[in-house]
Amino acid sequence: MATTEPPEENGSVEQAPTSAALDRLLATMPDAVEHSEFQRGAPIVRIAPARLLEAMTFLRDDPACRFDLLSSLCGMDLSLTRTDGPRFDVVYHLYSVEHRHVLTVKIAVAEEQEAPSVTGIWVTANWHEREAYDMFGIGFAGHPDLRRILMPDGFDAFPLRKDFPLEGREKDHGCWRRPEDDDRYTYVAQAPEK
Amino acid sequence: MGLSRELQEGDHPAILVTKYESLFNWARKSSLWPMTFGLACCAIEMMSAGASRFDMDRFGAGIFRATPRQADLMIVSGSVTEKMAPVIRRLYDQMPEPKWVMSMGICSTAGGPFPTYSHVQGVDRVVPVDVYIPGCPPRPEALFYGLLMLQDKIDQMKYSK
Amino acid sequence: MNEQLLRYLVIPMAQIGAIIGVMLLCVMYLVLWERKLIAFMQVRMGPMRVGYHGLLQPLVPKAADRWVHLIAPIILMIPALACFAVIPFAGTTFDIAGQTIQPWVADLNIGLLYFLAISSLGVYGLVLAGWSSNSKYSMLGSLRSAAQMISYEVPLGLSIVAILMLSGTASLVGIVEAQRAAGSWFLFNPIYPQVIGLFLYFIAAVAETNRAPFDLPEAETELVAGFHTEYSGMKFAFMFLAEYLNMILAALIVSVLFLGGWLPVTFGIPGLHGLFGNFLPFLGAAGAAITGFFWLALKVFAVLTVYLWLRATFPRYRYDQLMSLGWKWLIPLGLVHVMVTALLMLLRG
Amino acid sequence: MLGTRELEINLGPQHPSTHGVLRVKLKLDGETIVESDPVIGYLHRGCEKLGENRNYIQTEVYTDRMDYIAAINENLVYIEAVERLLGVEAPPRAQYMRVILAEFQRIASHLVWLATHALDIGAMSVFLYCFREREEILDLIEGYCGARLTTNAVRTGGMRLDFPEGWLGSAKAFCDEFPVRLKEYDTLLKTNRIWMGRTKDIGVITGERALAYGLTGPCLRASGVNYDVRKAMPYEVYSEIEFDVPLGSVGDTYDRYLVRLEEMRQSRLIILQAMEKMPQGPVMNKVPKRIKPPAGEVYVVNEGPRGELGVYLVSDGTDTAARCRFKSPCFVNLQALPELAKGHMVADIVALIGTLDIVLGCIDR
Repeated sequence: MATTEPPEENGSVEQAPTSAALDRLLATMPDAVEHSEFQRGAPIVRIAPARLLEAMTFLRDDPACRFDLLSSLCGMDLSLTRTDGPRFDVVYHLYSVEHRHVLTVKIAVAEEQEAPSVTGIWVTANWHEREAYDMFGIGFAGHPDLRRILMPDGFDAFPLRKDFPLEGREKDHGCWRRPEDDDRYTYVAQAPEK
Repeated sequence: MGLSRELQEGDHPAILVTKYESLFNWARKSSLWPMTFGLACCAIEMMSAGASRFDMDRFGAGIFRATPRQADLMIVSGSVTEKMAPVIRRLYDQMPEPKWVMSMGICSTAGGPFPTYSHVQGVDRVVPVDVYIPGCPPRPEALFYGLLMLQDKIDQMKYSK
Repeated sequence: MNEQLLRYLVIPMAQIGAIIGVMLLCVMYLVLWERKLIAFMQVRMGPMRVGYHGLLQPLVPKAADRWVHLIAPIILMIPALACFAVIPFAGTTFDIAGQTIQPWVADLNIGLLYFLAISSLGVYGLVLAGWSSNSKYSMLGSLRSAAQMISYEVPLGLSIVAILMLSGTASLVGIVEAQRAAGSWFLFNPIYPQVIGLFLYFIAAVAETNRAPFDLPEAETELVAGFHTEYSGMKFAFMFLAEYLNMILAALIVSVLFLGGWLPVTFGIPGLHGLFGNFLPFLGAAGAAITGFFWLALKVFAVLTVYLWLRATFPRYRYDQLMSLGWKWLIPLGLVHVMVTALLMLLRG
Repeated sequence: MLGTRELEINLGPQHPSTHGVLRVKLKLDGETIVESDPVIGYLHRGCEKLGENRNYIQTEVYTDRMDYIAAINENLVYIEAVERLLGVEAPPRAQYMRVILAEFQRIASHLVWLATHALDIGAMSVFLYCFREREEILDLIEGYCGARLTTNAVRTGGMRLDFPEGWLGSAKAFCDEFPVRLKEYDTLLKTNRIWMGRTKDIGVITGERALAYGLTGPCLRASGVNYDVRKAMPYEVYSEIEFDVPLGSVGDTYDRYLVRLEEMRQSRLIILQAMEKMPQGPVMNKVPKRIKPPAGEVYVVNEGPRGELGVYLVSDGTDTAARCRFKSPCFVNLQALPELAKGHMVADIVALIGTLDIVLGCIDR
């Protein structure tokens, strides 16, 4: 059952934040929601990956929610903090132009497992998912053409993973300088008279 | 100015050759055609260097040619990434001799604030560079100072063996 | 040296050499003037330190067809220079050291036809340049420029037909004489002022020389540099000069056909016909020739300034808009213009 | 043997009108575009990876190298995210200062957009007029932050310093003569037949299709959808300033031109109102030296000149972020290019790249 964590106090005590969309979702499909909480006033809900497409279509089409803008979709590598559970999280930030409210949806994805692709629901997810694949290696089932978007095609690692070094490995940095570059016409390096 | 200096000891003895060289250097230095090659933030500073207030055209370097074939100065302005390096190499090879490269900004000079997996730590791993301009982004005046340094360098070019 | 050789070889050669020298110098300073004028219009200073020199480094792309790549700029350059033969630079012939020298190279009685034919040879140079550079951009650029040049020959021709009717002769010298006889420039011709003709010719000329709002073939923002993408060094310098020579040529033709060639500026005003006819009376005929040349140069300079002005202000037409403008607007306007000229000549004749 | 084949052409990473290092693979049938596939990543410097290896103060340096044309807006959205994580509020005067600087940056960004957009379509002089105005704004920004482009202007908990004296005077002077200059470009372009010919009915996109593509900012408002973060989720002091949000109708390049031009006028009004209402008082709140926000996550959204700028910050209690995600509007806007460009001509893709107002640093991060 969904456990709603009490919003933690952050200094200013104001009445507990509520989210109409979150309540609507909890009401209609309680079993899809694994966990929901409020972080600094913003509702966050974790959904079971199997029920994701169904929940997302509901969130977009239901008149009370009308989340027609997928503001951002990104991956997250939790290998350091959540060592027991699945390694990645895919985070969806939704926004409704009509009702002006926001919702963050999360699903947990194991390393070899594929997350369901929401390109069918919002077209904008196409490049976002390609970027998540490029940076983390999260596969998206049903994505039209899942290939690297930012890194060069020959790149074999996934840079935003925690175990990938910031400076990159030795073989990532090539050198294109050719020996004949140096014997260009002779420069007699005289100090320019001022 | 190259033309008016008298014969120093290091000069080539033949008067005619020196005059020929000076004339060529003077012609080349005063009509450096840069290639429009903006990569990142420094490109915006290069654009304002070309615009009205700073106006690179005063040094004769105003015409930004789009094709490497007709340019003789490549201003690498902005970060060079691993994915872009082979493209820069090909552009450099397509430029006709004599050609010069100005590395504008700390990103292209030595990697700048980005010690990351996809960033080339300095464009001199890709192409030979003549003038390095520090700054992030260097002000248009810094770009002109680099241009003048390059012109002094061209002035001393010797290619008559 | 016998008479014949001198008359038909030495003098024309000297004249040709003079014209080429002057014209190349003009091109150099036209480019400088362009950068300064456009800079002025854009609130900046333009080249201050030194004049501008062409590039001096030759280079050929690997896969290109070497010979065609080499010939193309030459094919572009030759018509541009050849057309100067028929331009009358001044009115009166004068003689130096016993030889009468005409201030034009050759006064062909089919001067205008010669000009039209030779100037449209430039299209071949463009197409060959584009094809031989073996790069997609150049090919696109050359196809565009070929279509543009051909489709703008027609309005060009129509505006010239009206002038032929008015002046009765195709020789450029004859046209200026006709304007002198008619008492005013063709632009302010009493029978039918050729304003539409000038408008038509000027737009077609701008399109013909790939300039200003119609500079599609070498629209650098789209096709990198159009047909001369793969050219650099001397060959590019040739193409660059050919383009500017064509510009000067178009300005010359506009001044000769519509603005009365070497006739002084005050020619149209009834009372002041011969006022500025001769600045240097003590030189006699030579003085008149020099003043005539001065007036012609002034008009050319004005027309070129309008050319450059267009470049600074107008955005660029898209390819299909360019074609529709040419076919749907300029050609019908040209036909109507020719008909109206004929009708008015008949009525007021 | 004779046959017609589509021409595959590369609007290469080095091209005068791709506003940086964008490569578009075009399939052409004659001059009309059959298919286009933008290739990005040529300026990917790994800012998000750096965000996870630098502390909260150092990461702000990377924000203004990402969207280098609207640096203050990026700084602002990142600092707001850190402030919301910390639960700190900037004092009122600092909030007004932030709004003034952000709106100046918006005008400067729209000027660069208009300059390059007009230059691509051929109007050379508009480029230089716009840059003349932008130089004056850069003087103001440099007057305050000390840098023209990489401003790093905002601090957690307020602003580092108050405006130097005389700054507000010169800001007011700029606002007074800006409308005259704006009319200059307008007369040059708005009723210019060639400009209308090149922009009307080019790249038309309807409201829902734009939302499906996740377009935000002027590209979305030009299609008639009224979504402006300054109105929808007011941050800083935008709730106390009246301004209206220009909306287009057809959603073509000409509408986007009109919307952005009107936005410049609105930004000027915002600046004038903010300068009047700015209260006296401190500009910096007490903030611990080493910023260590409590564990948690926050997704903050601001209205950048190109669209909705988002920062998703996840903190795990240490002084470096666990995840630092920058949502870039141009990344999303560029995704709509293939659909906008289908069926248009080669010359139009130049206008389309201009009207989407993309900045490659912002796309590739």
